[in-house]
Amino acid sequence: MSDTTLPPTVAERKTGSGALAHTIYVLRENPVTALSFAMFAFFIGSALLGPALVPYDPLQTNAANALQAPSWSHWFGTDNLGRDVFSRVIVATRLDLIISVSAVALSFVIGSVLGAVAGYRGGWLDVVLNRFLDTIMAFPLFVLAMGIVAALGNSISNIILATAIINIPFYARLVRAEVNIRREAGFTLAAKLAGNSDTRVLAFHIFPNALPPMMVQVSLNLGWAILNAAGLSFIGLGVRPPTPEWGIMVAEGANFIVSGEWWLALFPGLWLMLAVFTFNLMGDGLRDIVDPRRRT
Amino acid sequence: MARRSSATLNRILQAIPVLIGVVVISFILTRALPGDPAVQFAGAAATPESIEEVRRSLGLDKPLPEQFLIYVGDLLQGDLGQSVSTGRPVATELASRLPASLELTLSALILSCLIAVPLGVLAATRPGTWIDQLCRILVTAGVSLPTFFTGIVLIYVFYYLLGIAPSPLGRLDFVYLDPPRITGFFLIDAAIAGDWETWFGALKQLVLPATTLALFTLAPIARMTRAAMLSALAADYVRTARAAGLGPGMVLYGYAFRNALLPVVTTLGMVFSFVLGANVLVEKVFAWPGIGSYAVEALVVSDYAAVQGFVLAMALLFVILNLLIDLSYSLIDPRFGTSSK
Amino acid sequence: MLTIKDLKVAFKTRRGDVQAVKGISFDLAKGERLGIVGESGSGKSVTSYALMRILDAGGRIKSGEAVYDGIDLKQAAERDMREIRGREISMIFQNPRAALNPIRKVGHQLEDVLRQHGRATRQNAKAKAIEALEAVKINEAAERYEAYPFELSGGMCQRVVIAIALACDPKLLIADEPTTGLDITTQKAVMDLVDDLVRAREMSSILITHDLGLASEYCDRIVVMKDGVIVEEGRPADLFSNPRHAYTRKLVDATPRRGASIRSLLPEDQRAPLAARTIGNSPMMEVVNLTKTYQGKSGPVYAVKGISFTIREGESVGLVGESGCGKSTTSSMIVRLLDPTSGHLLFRGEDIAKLPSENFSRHPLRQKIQMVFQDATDSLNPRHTARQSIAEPLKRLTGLKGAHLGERVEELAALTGLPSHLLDRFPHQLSGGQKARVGIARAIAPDPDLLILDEPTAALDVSIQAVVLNLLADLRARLGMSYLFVSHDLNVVRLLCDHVVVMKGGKVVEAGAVETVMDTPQNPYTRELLTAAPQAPARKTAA
Amino acid sequence: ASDTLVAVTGQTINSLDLHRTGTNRASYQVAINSYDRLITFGSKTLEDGSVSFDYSKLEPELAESWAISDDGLTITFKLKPNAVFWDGSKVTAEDVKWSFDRAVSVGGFPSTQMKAGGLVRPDQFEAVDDATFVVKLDKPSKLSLPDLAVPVPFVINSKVAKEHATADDPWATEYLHTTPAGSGAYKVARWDSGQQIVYERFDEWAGGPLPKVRRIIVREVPSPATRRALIERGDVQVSFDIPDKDAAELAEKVKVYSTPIANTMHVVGLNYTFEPFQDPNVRKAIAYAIPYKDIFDTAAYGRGAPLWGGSETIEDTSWPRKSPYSHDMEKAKELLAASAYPDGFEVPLSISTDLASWMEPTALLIQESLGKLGIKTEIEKIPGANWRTAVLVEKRLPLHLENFGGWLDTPDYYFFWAYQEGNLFNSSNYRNEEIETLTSETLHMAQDDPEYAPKIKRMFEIAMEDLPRIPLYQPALNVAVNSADGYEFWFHRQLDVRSLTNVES
Ligand SMILES: Nc1ncnc2c1ncn2[C@@H]1O[C@H](COP(=O)(O)OP(=O)(O)OP(=O)(O)O)[C@@H](O)[C@H]1O
Ligand SMILES: Nc1ncnc2c1ncn2[C@@H]1O[C@H](COP(=O)(O)OP(=O)(O)OP(=O)(O)O)[C@@H](O)[C@H]1O
Ligand SMILES: [Mg+2]
Ligand SMILES: [Mg+2]
Repeated sequence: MSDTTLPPTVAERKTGSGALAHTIYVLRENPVTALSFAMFAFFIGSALLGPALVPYDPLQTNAANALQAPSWSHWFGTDNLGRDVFSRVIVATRLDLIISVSAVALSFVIGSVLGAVAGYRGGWLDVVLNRFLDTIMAFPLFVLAMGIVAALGNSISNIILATAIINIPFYARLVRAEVNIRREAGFTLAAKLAGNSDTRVLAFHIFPNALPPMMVQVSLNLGWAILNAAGLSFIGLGVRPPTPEWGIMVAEGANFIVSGEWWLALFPGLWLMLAVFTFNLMGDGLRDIVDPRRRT
Repeated sequence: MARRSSATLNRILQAIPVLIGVVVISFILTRALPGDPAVQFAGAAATPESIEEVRRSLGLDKPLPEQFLIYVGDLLQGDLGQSVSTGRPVATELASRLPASLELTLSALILSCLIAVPLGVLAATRPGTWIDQLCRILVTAGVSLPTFFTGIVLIYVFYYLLGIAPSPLGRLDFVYLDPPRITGFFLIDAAIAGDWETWFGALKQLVLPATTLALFTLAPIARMTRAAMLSALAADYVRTARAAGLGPGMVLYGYAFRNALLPVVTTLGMVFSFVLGANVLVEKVFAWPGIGSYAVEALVVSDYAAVQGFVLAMALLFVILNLLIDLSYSLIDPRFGTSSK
Repeated sequence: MLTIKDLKVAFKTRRGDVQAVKGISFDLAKGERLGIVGESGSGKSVTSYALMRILDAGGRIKSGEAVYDGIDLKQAAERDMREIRGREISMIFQNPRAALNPIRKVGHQLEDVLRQHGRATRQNAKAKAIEALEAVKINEAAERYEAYPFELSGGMCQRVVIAIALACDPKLLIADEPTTGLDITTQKAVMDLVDDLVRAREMSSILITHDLGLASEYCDRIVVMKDGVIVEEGRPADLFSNPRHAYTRKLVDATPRRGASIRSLLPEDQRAPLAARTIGNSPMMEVVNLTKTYQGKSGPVYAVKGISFTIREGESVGLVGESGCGKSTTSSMIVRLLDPTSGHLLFRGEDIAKLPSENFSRHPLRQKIQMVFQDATDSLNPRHTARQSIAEPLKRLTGLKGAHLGERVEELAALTGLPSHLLDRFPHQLSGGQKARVGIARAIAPDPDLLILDEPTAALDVSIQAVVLNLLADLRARLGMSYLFVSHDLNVVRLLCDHVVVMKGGKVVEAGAVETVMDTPQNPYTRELLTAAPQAPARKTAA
Repeated sequence: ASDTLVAVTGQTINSLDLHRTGTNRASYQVAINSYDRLITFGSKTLEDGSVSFDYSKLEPELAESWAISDDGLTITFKLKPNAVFWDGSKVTAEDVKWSFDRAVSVGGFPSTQMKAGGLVRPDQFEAVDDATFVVKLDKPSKLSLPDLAVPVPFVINSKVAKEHATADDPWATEYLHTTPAGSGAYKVARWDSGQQIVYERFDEWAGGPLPKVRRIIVREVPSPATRRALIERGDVQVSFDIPDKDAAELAEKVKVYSTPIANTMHVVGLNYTFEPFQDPNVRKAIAYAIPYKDIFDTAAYGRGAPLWGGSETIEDTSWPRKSPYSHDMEKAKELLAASAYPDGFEVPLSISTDLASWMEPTALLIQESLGKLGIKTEIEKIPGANWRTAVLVEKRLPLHLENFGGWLDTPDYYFFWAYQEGNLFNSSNYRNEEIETLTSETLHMAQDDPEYAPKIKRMFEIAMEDLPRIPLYQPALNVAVNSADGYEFWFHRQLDVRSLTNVES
């Protein structure tokens, strides 16, 4: 490391240090990450355009055409009411993404606020929060979600709420730890010296630094949220019929596997798996993107 | 030693507010459940009077705070109440079902560790290579499937199509008799009784459900092992060990791995409580007589005492689990309970 | 005994191959003590790792030769290398605490090595390990055998590391900055110990350091490295008193030493005369009976036990003492980041100790008292560019906005010698010296009257330290600020300060004008500090 | 053949004592297999060759014979002399009295069921001597004797039970809950709640011909897919109450019995408290809009019996009977146009989570079809625990699916529960003065009474006109049997294991 300053190198000028360039760099560096982002784009695409593009009305029943195996006219076959499984799978993308993204967003926000305040203030606040989180964690999480949905009714918003609640401890813990180690960091003190109030220091200086590890958590939770909804469907607490949703389709289709109508569960299952898979694999990439230290 | 035991005692004290919280929340949650247990249990063709009578006999006619006080009072005497749907004390019921769940969960975790930990170590020693990526994709695929789906597919393939697996009928096929109950764990009880045929029978029944759960837990364990191993391998003391000429096995396992174990143990604890939750679904698929399926049944029929008992049992288990983790921590890490950790 | 010829080492990285060592050659005779000096990143460590073949993944010896005692280290099988490591050549590292396995008893770590090399059996391993601990003069060796690293002090940890390195009687010891992170008095004890052991066992040694004083004191011959090549070598006396290569000269000049002036640390062509400054008589900051007591887990910790001193307008006061004596605590209280337990802080007569630190960020005086932190890396928000970091206090404290703000930032960058194209980089994209400049620019941005500098150069190379110290001296003259300069290095304090306060255990043991204290120390502790510091060689031609 | 037989079911047995509060329906099988009643129904062979109970035939079980007094108010039973309990003690009239007293005293479902036969108070029962037992009725009823053949009035070993009775628990419910004490064909060798019940044959059984199989295991397997795999692979011999779909498909591989359940209908309930349903045109429009055939094919896979498209004229008193409605969208539109709601309205369509297997496809098809009329429905899935409360107790669901079945196989009995105001299964809050009187008149009237048939026909007419319940189809009870034989259908929809036999495959 020399003290003489180098003029910007050619390479630097070409790629720049903008966020977009950095994202492209992260994607290019790791093929698995790139793949996961491509798949994510595909899911977003189906969520946005899917309903307009699918060949059949996902709700249209046709008793005469029930339980048809996959064919050219019905790529993924038809279900017990003769509805087109392919259309249902694609149309379900939007709802599933909404469920997982809003559940995660909700727990992200609540967990961040709780964790950040407790981690920064410390003291009794911290103790109280920790006990509270312990209490939530002491419930078997899936059963807690079941209980909440059962108690409040199985609407989409309650499924989201239940999923969010069981995920809050993960975020709060993470943020608490990340904030705590930076509470006395040099740049925190420097921010105070620069005239920032405690709230500003916390919100604009400390908290953003917790983002990279949180991105990994977010990606894992996006997947869990969908699985959670699927599990609730299996117990009978999923979204209301006839709304297409992967979890409910897999849960209902699962009972048809042994009788040979494998496509009912397989295709929604495959989509669900791909989505969870995509979310999980995206984690490291997301982290690298929000981490300026990864910029070169 | 004094330091460790005081740290452990501290942990136990910390658990008390958690347990109180669990008691309160589970009480509120059950009361918020829809459905009227009195109607449910008055049975078919019940008249309004008989429903009222059932309500009275269940103590549900009293105001909520009073119900809560009665519940807490019973609880303090070790009485978890009586499940209305099974008519048996919740405590007995849980005691008979808990070993089934634990046996399944533990077998799944052991299986998962046996696969995930070496995978994680393998990936950590070759970061960035195709082996690393393959491990990542493999374990992520495992966690991407809903457990009930995996379970049914496994049954379909290994039992229905191939006929390799035994019939998915719970813990033991009916050709065997339950081993004499000592621990409630069939594998252990059968081994104690020296009844290897039953032992093998119980093992066969365990394979599919345990695999289902294990697939689900590979990812967190493997990921954490990899991360922890990576940072341990990059640590100065590993360099010192290598510079001192220690063999690669000693460096990898005696030095790096033992240090990496700490975060892995923490993850294991989390995964364990996670799996206990996921059990609910797997037990349903495999007709496994564990507490997960008990809880679902109870929840569906608003069986207050049973749900509360289940939640409380799980919370206790969670607290014990944390104590065990602390204990293993204090065994692995001499710094446990000091400020340097 | 060791011959290195044209050794080249390269690392595979995201941005292609990095040539860390670009062809170096030297020999080492039996019993010789070789020193390798050079700035950070010059390839010192990589050279030694290459010899031991313990390079990180991605690192590899590209070409050249390294022959030890007839064995080709480059070609030897991994199994043979394992025999060589520890038994023939061994190493000690910087940061001794991290170099030991935190969860294994130190005795067992010693045994691992002894048994690996067949120096001990299961039965006698313990005895041998205790023996090895005794050899490094650890008192109560038998008890220490059972200790974990976290139960030992830094100095003791380094002794254990040395014991491990010497357990199997190697012929060559490589010490890679063995004393960074240790107190100056501990440093001396450790270095003396190593030296005694090496001499007693007639071993060869290689000491890697960036401290020329240390090298000249403990080495027979020195090679100077820069950017992966050796630029010069020779006996310490010759090399330092008469350096031939410009880089060596720069290095020697930059090392603070008795009798040097602050400008003489810089290369000759950069020694512009210092602007004059005036020291007022009126006190700017009066520290009166300041105490701080922390509520620790095991009872109260008395970090600062009632200290008093005064900083006058325009004056620079040095605060020195060993690690843990309360320097940082004191400076945190003065800069109002920490509330004192008792005592007064009179800033131009106003007692600011009464204002709670939480609200001080909105107090008008906030602008007047600023601070430069010890660790430049830690003190810059990793998510903010240099520009954002410097602009932050301007926005908050002076209310500058838009174009004015941009101008002012550029101006500050120019003032601190930071090229403006670096302003949009993130901290990790800056070198240590550049980060230090950002830190200083940020601190002087709101035009403070009192600047507290908490070991601002501790993490920097000597030549960068020289530049930073000069920058501080220039700024002081131009902006008329007062400094409270915290350091553990008396030689540095002497260069910059007018007045010095020596602390020990939370108390002031000696205070006075710099020259007086340094030349005629009254307190034994001050004397100890002064003698423990290795004496850097002076150039004959030094100004 | 082995002397063990394994049956699987998706239901859970939660008690061994039918009289206990909270005992679920699946548990009734214990009362059937392990206890005896005085009398039982006979059997008949149906057209498809399967065996079913015969409501018209009463046969002895514990009673050797019985006689009804001329005024119809006293029934005298003579007990079989060789009837013994499992502990070897004789079955006495005292035991019968204690058991009947218990059934009318414990309250809840057993008492309600006893009441249907006019059995209300303990003083109606008298043990004249060890072998003679007398039942006195307040008024003669055709339902009294059949009501003694349902699972409820089973005979308990009162000596054993009394030993375990306490002041708090005079009927020994705690004890009998887990430990049956009966004289039935099968002793309970073992019961693992939530897992299995193991029956062991009682060799001295006097109630009927000695069963062939010594040991019968009934395993609970919640997952229908798993149950299907098990029966198909022949690892179990009986899979009880399988889904219609499996029944349709398994029929090719194993023997499947699908018996339309006596006196039971799946219906659409139209709640009269919901304003639009007070309009007869709306009700009829809905009745014409329902795609009956599609529902029968997709929800029931053609199992059971259709209940639509019947003739307008009512010739007989058989029940359930086809309604005169069928799927006709034109007619439906006309009717709705003629109603006060020509543009339709919005209404939730409620179904139960527990019964989703038939309710959900049915609801979806109805939803779609009503949508075409302009009637917007949102499907509301109500958890099992809440379902009874909402649909039967509070009767607050405007549009819902329902499936009452009467144990006593007479139309008046069905009408009593489902069409008379205030009764539990009248989930539509329906009230019609004529129905009220007709039901009361016919309920106890003998079926061969000349007035009976005309009154019943009139009731049918009104019900089809007023349409508080639109019949869909008569569901079937499906049982798959692999390497076993002797299955008999019973109105109580429980597995009677006594007749089962193993067959060498
Ligand atoms: N694992 C690695 N991958 C890539 N480059 C590396 C790696 N290790 C070292 N280098 C590079 O090799 C060069 C020499 O590093 P080395 O550690 O030998 O420096 P040093 O002289 O020991 O410095 P210091 O005084 O800071 O310890 C540096 O430029 C560094 O960036
Ligand atoms: N938050 C705290 N809680 C308890 N004790 C503390 C705390 N901060 C510092 N101390 C203790 O106060 C004493 C003085 O610490 P301080 O950081 O001021 O030392 P220092 O002179 O700056 O040392 P160094 O040269 O290592 O930076 C030390 O013994 C330290 O352990
Ligand atoms: Mg180095
Ligand atoms: Mg300090």
